[in-house]
Amino acid sequence: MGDHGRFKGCIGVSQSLIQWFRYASPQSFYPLAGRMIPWFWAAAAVFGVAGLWISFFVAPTDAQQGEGYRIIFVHVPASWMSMFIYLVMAFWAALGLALNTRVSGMMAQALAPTGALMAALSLWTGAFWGKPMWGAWWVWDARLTSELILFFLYLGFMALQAAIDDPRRADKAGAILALVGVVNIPIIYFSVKWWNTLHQGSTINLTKAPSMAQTMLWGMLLMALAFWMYSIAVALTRVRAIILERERHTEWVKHALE
Amino acid sequence: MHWNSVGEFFAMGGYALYVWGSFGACVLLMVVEPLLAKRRLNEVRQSLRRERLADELDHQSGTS
Amino acid sequence: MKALLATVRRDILLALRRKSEVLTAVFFFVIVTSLFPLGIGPEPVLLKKIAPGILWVAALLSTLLGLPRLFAADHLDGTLEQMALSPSPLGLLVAGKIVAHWLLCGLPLVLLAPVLGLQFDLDASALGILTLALLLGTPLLSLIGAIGAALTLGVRGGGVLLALLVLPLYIPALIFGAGAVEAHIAGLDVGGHLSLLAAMLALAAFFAPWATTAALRVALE
Amino acid sequence: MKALLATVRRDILLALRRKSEVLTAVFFFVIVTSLFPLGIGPEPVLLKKIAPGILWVAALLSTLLGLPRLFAADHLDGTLEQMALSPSPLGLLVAGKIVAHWLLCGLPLVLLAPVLGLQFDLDASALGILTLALLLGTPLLSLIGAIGAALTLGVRGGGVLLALLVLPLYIPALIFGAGAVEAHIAGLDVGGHLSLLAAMLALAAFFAPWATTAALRVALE
Amino acid sequence: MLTVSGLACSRGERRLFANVGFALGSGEWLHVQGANGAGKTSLMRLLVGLSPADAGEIRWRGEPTPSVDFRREMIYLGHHAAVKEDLTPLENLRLSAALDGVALDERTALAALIRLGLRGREDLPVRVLSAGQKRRVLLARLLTRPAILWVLDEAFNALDVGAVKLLGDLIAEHLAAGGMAVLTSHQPLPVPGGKALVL
Amino acid sequence: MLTVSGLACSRGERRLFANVGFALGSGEWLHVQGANGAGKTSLMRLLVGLSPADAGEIRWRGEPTPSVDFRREMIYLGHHAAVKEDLTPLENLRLSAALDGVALDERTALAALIRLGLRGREDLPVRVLSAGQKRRVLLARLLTRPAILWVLDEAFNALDVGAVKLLGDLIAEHLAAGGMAVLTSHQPLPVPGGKALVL
Ligand code: HEM
Ligand SMILES: Nc1ncnc2c1ncn2[C@@H]1O[C@H](COP(=O)(O)OP(=O)(O)OP(=O)(O)O)[C@@H](O)[C@H]1O
Ligand SMILES: Nc1ncnc2c1ncn2[C@@H]1O[C@H](COP(=O)(O)OP(=O)(O)OP(=O)(O)O)[C@@H](O)[C@H]1O
Ligand SMILES: [Mg+2]
Ligand SMILES: [Mg+2]
Repeated sequence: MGDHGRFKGCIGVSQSLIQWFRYASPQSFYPLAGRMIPWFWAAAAVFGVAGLWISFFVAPTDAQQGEGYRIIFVHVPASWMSMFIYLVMAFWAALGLALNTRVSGMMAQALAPTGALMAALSLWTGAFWGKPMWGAWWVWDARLTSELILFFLYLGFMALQAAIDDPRRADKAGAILALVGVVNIPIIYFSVKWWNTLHQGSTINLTKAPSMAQTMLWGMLLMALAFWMYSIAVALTRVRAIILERERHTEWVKHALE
Repeated sequence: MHWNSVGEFFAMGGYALYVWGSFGACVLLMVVEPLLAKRRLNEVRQSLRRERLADELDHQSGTS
Repeated sequence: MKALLATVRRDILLALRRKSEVLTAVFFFVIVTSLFPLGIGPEPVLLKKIAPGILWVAALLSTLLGLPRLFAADHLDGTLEQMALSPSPLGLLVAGKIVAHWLLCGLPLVLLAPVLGLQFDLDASALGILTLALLLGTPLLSLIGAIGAALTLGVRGGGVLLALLVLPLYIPALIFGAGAVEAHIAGLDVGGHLSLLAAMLALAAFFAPWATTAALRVALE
Repeated sequence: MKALLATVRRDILLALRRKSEVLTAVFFFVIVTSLFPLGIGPEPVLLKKIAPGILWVAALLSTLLGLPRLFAADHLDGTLEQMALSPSPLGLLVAGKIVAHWLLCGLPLVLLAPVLGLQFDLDASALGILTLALLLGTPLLSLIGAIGAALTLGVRGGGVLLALLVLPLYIPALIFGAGAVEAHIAGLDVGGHLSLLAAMLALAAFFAPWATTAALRVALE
Repeated sequence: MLTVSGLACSRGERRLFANVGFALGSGEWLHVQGANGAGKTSLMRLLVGLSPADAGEIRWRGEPTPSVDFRREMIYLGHHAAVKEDLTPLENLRLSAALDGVALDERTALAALIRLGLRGREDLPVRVLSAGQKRRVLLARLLTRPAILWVLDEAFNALDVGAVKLLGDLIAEHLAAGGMAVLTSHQPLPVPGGKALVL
Repeated sequence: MLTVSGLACSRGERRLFANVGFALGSGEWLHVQGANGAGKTSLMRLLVGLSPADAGEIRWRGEPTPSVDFRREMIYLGHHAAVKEDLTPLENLRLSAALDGVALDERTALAALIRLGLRGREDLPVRVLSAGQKRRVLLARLLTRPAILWVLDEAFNALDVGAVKLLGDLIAEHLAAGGMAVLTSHQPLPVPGGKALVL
């Protein structure tokens, strides 16, 4: 019987969450985002400076790769963010489909370009790493390929949305695509396990002790945090623009400009 | 601190092209993207202001 | 269920009425596979090596080629509207269309692949694996393709946008499908590849009709 | 002549209005070229060997993919009827449409091919020959494709029948185009290949608009 | 049985209509009127559930609409021909019945086509038929698919004088048998009675 | 100026009409009448040269027809909308003028659209317009493309009352200025005079 009560409580919580999402109107979100942006920029700057400091001045030279390995400090954060942003985008998309909230579609649309940028950076820095390490800019390795697919998924998402004028329809179509594309994320993540490839295996592992120098690990984590904060800040800026574009004919927008 | 000179720092142990190519691309894109986002926001605001001005003008000429 | 069968029957009847349609999808498959030897030159060892890849890519492209027409005709002439308003659930009708698509575009490829593989000098057991992999893979292609076709329905940029959306999603099928045959030729176990294909197929069979139906409703709005 | 330019302008405007269209034709090219390494496996020596063939086949297929839309839209909404009745000669308008098609679907491939070739590890001079061959070859593809598109206009089985008609005619372009690059890599002279391509182009530029116009008139009857 | 209240619809930034409400009982019909672009087609699409309304509700026998019952008891014929150009009129009719899960034997289908004046055209592909004949093939569905509510968007378009009269009779019969109809048309309709809704 | 004699047309094994003949001079118009499927559209397509006749001849200013002069001086608007759904009405109008080799400045084009009641829709893609508005975009070509002979197949379809009257006026003006017209319609036409041809 006690379980029953807890179950009810759960329902209550999830219902109020649903209510919250439903009423998370663009109108209230717009100023909120405006107030949060500077904080995220500040956090991005702090983490970024600290991370760069460690990457260049604290982390030691690698025994095998010399100084070339320092690319890791941008490559890994960019790769992580490219996958993570996709998951967040898909989350918002699913929410939009399920609850028909207006903000979710805008969030998904705002995240896509940043995600695409991260995927592009992952590819670019990976290529610049691959040339000295493997002797080729590009190989048709499973992880590289699935990351390329991720990049194409982002582009596809943006192209699909650009091709549909009605924003409501664009949101829904984009959401379905985003959800379908989620299958790619585990493929990228586990590709190093499933195929024996050229690409590095996981160095960070929850169950095993990290196989990497402590300082390197710290540098990577700080840079990842910086990338994370950066992504939030840019996405929020973009979502504000999207809110205004889509809601330009409502009353509140006319007053929100002061 | 294991760099003996600025030159050594920029040489990156012979990996300058690759290291700076990567970091440079990151910095470049991560500067350009926020600027683009900001410009998009400013453009909407600008056009909204223009619209409101036009509305006001309409209103004035309508009542006078 | 009766509505599903009715849709399958209807789509097959329509395809047969346009006689050439079924045959030409197959011809496309044949022609693409035979273009490569032309482009690459006639070295038997080389050709044998690339055969599974080429056959799979050709299967993928010829499926892709027919996809834009999957819903477009029904959309243009208003039949899709009527389907959405029909008392039979739209999901069922959509499933019927996907089944018909596979019967018309997928199955012939499966049946033809061994013959074409023979041209590339593959041996009997490799041909068996190839056929099995295609048998699991082509329905997957139809299912994923249907989602893409529904998403790009009536959208500017149509067919090519469809390719952009769908091809990345086809890549896993391609890797495991061609991989199975290559693994077999290399003397490795193919069970893993095939069961992954089967798992993807099960997943897609479960979700694709749903996603397609949702996308169609959006397109009709 | 003014009408020709107007057609080119109109088709480009239409394509740009559908933003994604131009970009996605190119993406298709990129994706197809990257599918093969996936299907075939990542052996650099093997890949380098088949690179010219793959790039050419990809160019051919991505041209083919856009062909059904060359006249179909204009036909469906009645614009083609209006063109046939226009005081400007239909041949000129058709030539304009072919030029626009090449600018939108052919030229980007030519520009992109060197970049993709780089991925397959081709060296600079081979890339030069590849680009030159594509520069001669892609207009040829557009010209021949236009005839096919006109012949299959409004015909049952459309797109796939088109592929069936056009691909065989593309084969000479494929053989000499890919052959030029392969000859160069093998250290042979490429002049013969390229001048044959140029001759075919001249021939097609002369006859294709005429044949296309005739086929369109038949389709409109 | 059909009650609509507070319906609103906007396209782009343009509000087409707001607060549209009406009720239809058995034997009644509604004539939706308005200039080109007034929003008649948009209203019909909301009614049948093809696109979502900005506000308002539509109830059928008291239930909110996109219900299976509603879909079974309603038939919507729009601007589109909704016939397969490659099939014959007879095949078109039978296949669309099969999709709707309705049994339709050849005799009934043929009788419907003949009633609509397509005698001698049953076996031609629809592609070669004239504009008016294509519409008639579509209209034959009114006879073969039992429905209570008929929603017809400009059904009188492209029909000749005889066919206009015939369709008018069909609608009148349907109403007399207790059916309902929502119609649009720019011409005066040959059906007596009817409420008007001007957009 | 337009003389037609002994025209015959068959579709499949069906003879639609034979021995059709008429002559149109400046200021005259012809109303082609007939039930659905009688062959009106087929006749129009023969007239303008889109399909060949089985027998008979068509002369324009005494010359046999598909001549460049004829194409320049004739305009045909058929069942099809013949407008690009992705372009705006204004772009549609200007581009089709450019294809015809006719100069058309923005002002004239805009004036034509406004005359046809498309004010405020000049910048929307045609795709979102209503059925009647699409027809109006097509009809605007009558104002921007100078022609002597107007061949209009069911041009009054899908138009509302105001637009029907407007098109009637346009035709009357055109005739008064010495033009000619061949029209089909199942409704009575709001144009005075006119010869009738019943198929
Ligand atoms: C274009 C080429 C490349 C791409 C697309 C790429 C992609 C990725 C992705 C998606 C991840 C994150 C996945 C995860 O954390 O499990 C990652 C991580 C990583 N990559 Fe790459 N990579 C490329 C080239 C390289 C090269 C050349 C190297 C080094 C020789 C490299 C070394 C690493 C390392 C060490 C990690 C961290 C793995 C971990 O800590 O889990 N990558 N890469
Ligand atoms: N994105 C948009 N922006 C502005 N207006 C739009 C948009 N989309 C559609 N419209 C307008 O909405 C209206 C849709 O009208 P609808 O098709 O319902 O008209 P209708 O009453 O059926 O007309 P008709 O008699 O011509 O068939 C048109 O006036 C059209 O111009
Ligand atoms: N292959 C064929 N075999 C038999 N009859 C055919 C064939 N092709 C066309 N027809 C008939 O030819 C006629 C073509 O008519 P057309 O389109 O000219 O009619 P219309 O007078 O314009 O009619 P509407 O008023 O409906 O537009 C139709 O009756 C059609 O059934
Ligand atoms: Mg309408
Ligand atoms: Mg007609």
